[in-house]
Amino acid sequence: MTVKDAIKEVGQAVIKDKVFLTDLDQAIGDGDHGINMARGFESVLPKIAALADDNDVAAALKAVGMGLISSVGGAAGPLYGTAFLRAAGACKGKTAIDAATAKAMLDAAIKGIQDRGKAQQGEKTMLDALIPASDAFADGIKAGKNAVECLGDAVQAAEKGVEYTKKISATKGRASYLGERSIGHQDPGATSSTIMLTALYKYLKQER
Amino acid sequence: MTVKDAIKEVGQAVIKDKVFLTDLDQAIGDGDHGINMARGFESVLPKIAALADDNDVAAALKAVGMGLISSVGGAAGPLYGTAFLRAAGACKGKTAIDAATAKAMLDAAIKGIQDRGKAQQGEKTMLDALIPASDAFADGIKAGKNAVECLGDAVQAAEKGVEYTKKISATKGRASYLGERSIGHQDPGATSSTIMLTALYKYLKQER
Amino acid sequence: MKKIINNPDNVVEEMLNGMTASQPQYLKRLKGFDVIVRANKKTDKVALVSGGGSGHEPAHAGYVGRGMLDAAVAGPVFTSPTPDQIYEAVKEVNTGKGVLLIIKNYSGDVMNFEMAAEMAAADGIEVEKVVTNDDVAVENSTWTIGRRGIAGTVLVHKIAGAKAETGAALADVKKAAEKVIANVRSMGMALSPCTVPAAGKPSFTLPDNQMEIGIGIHGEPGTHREAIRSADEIAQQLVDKILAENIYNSGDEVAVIINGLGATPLMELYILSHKVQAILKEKGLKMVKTYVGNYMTSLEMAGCSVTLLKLDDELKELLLAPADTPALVQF
Amino acid sequence: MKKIINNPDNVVEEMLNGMTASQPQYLKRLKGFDVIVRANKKTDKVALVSGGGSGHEPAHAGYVGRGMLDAAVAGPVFTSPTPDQIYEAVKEVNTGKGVLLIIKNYSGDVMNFEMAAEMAAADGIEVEKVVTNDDVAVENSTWTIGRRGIAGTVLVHKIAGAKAETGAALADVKKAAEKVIANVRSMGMALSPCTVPAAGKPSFTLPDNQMEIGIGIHGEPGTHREAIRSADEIAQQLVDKILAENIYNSGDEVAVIINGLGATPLMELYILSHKVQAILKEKGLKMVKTYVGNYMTSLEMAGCSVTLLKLDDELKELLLAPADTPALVQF
Ligand SMILES: Nc1ncnc2c1ncn2[C@@H]1O[C@H](COP(=O)(O)OP(=O)(O)O)[C@@H](O)[C@H]1O
Ligand SMILES: Nc1ncnc2c1ncn2[C@@H]1O[C@H](COP(=O)(O)OP(=O)(O)O)[C@@H](O)[C@H]1O
Ligand SMILES: [Mg+2]
Ligand SMILES: [Mg+2]
Ligand SMILES: [Mg+2]
Ligand SMILES: [Mg+2]
Repeated sequence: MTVKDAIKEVGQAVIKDKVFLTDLDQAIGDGDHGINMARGFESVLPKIAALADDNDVAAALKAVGMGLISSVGGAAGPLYGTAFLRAAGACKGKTAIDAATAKAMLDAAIKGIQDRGKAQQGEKTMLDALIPASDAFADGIKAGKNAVECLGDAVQAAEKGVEYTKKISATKGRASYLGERSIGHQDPGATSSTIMLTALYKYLKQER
Repeated sequence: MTVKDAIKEVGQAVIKDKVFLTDLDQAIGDGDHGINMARGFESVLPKIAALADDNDVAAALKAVGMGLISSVGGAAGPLYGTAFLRAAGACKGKTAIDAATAKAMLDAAIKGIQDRGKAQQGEKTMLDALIPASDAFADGIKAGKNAVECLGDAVQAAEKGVEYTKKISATKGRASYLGERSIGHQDPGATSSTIMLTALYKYLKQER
Repeated sequence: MKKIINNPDNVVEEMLNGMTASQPQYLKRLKGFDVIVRANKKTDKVALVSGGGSGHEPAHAGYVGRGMLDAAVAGPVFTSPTPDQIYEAVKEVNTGKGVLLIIKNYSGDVMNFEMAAEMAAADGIEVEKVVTNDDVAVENSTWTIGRRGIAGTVLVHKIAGAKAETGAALADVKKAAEKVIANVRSMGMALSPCTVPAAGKPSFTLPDNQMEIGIGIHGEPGTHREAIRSADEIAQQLVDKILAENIYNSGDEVAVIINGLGATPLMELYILSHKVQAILKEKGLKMVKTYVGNYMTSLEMAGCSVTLLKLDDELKELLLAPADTPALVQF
Repeated sequence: MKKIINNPDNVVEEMLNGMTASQPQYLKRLKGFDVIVRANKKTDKVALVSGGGSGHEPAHAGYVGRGMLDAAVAGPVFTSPTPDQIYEAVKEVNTGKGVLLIIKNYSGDVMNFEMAAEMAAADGIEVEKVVTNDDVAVENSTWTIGRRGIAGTVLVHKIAGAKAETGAALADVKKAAEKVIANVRSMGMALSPCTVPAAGKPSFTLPDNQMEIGIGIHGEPGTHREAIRSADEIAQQLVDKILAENIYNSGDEVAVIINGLGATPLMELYILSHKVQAILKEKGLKMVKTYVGNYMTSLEMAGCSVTLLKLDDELKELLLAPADTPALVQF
């Protein structure tokens, strides 16, 4: 169980769903979200593979953040880039990540996305997956679950969040230009967030 | 039986086949022959209707020629315009047209087309309808037929000429750019010539 | 997908090299970056940097040259460039008089340009930014991200560029740009979608008898679709929406862009312009200059937008000032 | 047929009025005729008249202005104008120094312009003509009507126009035009057909994986069709055919047009130009100037043509001379 492998799994999951994410973005955006994210992780993964095998989680996440910022572009680049940088900041010096740290990282990422993008929950963005995920994670901690179990709950909440994005109209991001016409379509960014959380969860569960 | 009515029949026949002629020109040209000819006769017919009822054939044909020149454009405008002007020249002062005069008019028209367009028979143009028509007309005269009978023979020869244009490749006009690819398609100009001769024949036969 | 391209993943790279190879008298490329700068040595003036996703050609690199931009940063097709690219452009063109970033109002563009501005500011470079948002198809409210930047952006390049060329200070160049932004509005429609090369299929489908109204420039659907209408009705519809902004009054002098989205024949743009001019004249507006052509496109989308800019004396003089760029030359 | 038009029968009329309404500083219309002349008073020089069918915008009226044409005559879409229209244009722009007719080599154009020349000559106006025939897709032989005139015609307008502006005599302006014609060659291809408004349906159909090579500018099919290839291969194919004319030698200075046929995004033209420049450089040619854009179109056809002009000192100077027209401005 290494941070490098975890990132690899996450990146490959995103790349695998390139066409799916692009199709979602064609419906309510400009049809590039999958292309953007895949370009980002294709650029990031070799850099991660080249890192030292010291399992420095913060260093690896920072490399992901910097890499995404300089390769993704669009809205997702600065948002996910900032999210990874902030998550890195929240785990500086740690090699093993417990549930509390993981929750702090997730919240730092969400705060980073909100600092950059000025969006709230309910605006049909990636936050509609990530904030419910964080809430579920918190509930899991309260219920005494471990980090991986909490993440499992978070994934389920994120999936529900994606479903919820179908019901609302967008007020941030490109889909907001569609107004009511965006209703009925799930948000590409909420979907990619969920794909990443899911890939991480699957990796951690099987490694455990 | 008046020259004004005859021209009206001829013009209306061309207008009626606007789409057909355009389709033929789309296959091997630039898809405007029917549009051009219809525009020409739509502009000419009111002018002819406004002429005096003195059955001055030359004056009427001259008006057609001038009118076509200033309304058709493209290749067909100068060619048919010149043809009508020359035909007018060949019947100056006549009100009744006998077979010999008719033949002279047809040949003057053909000469006009050749002076302007520098084409010979066999180049996949209107001449491939008109020259055989003239030849058949001559045979008719030799056989002692009257003008209308000769014209009937001319129409049949023109129709054969149109069929023949399917077998050859064009060396004049826009279709020449297609080279061998023009084979298999009938020439729009040969077709419009035949439509005019046919309309004239039908009118004269029924009036007789 | 029918396109004259080699590899969907290389279109921006090859396009940028094609631009500099074709127009070396105007343009050169910043080595290793998707940044086009003026071929001529930078002059001692405020520098203008614009850019955004590719696919809007001639925007943005086509407007690099005397009287307009100093650098254009090209992102992937319809995707904002990344901060490091923009940062390099800023560093390259800065002469110490400061740099103005001209950004179209899209979340991605704003965020990436802002991050670049932060990076440049950390180096001590004076950087200001303006955000164009001329598209009246989109509601402007505090709850949304506001209107989009579309073809009106070209007039910001033109006028702020002319201002910078006079030797004006950064604050004044920015003020001129903001005055344009406050007074320019656009509205667009499309007859057909476009295909992002890497996506390989059209961004939407539109029945043969329908058009999209309120289209953006990224292949995104418009605000609504309806049965296709005549050029005169389209002109009326687009202009009405612009005039409803209530910033144009009888007697005002205006500049107009009749913009093609990429696949619209100039014949159609002139037919549209015919009616637009008539409506504006009727309204008492005085057309100082009309641009008709492909100024801000959306790949091979068929459609158009109409842009209206209200002029005052300063804007008029700057609008009519000379420009010498690949896509816009005027004496 | 999806077009921004009102009535297929009025497209030329409304387009011409749209042009003059949009660009009154450049253009005015000869009342009652489909003739566009310079807005400014005619100057005391040899006058240049061109024209042809409509649908090739910006050709031909887009090139009316200082340094290029004095009048353009517009026929119906893809149909040569009639002699009376051309005759009016000649009478209007003649200042006594003579008029040069620039005709593209199509039977219809040649015949109608010749008839107009005869009419003007009968009035005692000195009229000369040149016939452009740059399209190498079409075989030139004594048995056919010879090559077609396509985008290379724009360089004849440019260079003969600049020559006339120097005050040269009619014979010398004609000689310059003929020198261009002798040294200019073009070759085109299409990805999709176009639709003449009055016809209402596409001029041909082309399967999704095919392209037409050797296309003209009137929606007529090309010389052959084949599987669609990469931009680099298309560039090679078009340029090879031009170079096979054997008039361009290592060390020669040349002008290039990378021409869009109407619906081709500028991005694709630059990608094509990228390879064209590389091939020409490899061949030892020196590119003095490259024009990239829609210069001679075929309505909304997607496709392109490449034009190459070999320059000598005179042609180079005239090519680089200023021009100020709606479609081509250079300092
Ligand atoms: N202000 C914002 N805050 C949070 N997420 C946002 C914001 N704007 C856009 N997004 C997310 O970004 C996604 C789109 O990303 P992408 O398609 O890569 O960028 P772009 O919209 O620039 O083309 C949206 O689906 C949405 O989830
Ligand atoms: N040089 C010529 N001599 C005789 N007929 C010709 C010549 N060139 C063209 N044509 C005729 O003109 C017809 C095409 O006319 P039209 O389509 O109206 O003009 P354009 O070719 O200019 O579009 C051809 O089908 C052919 O019969
Ligand atoms: Mg997107
Ligand atoms: Mg034709
Ligand atoms: Mg995007
Ligand atoms: Mg024609």
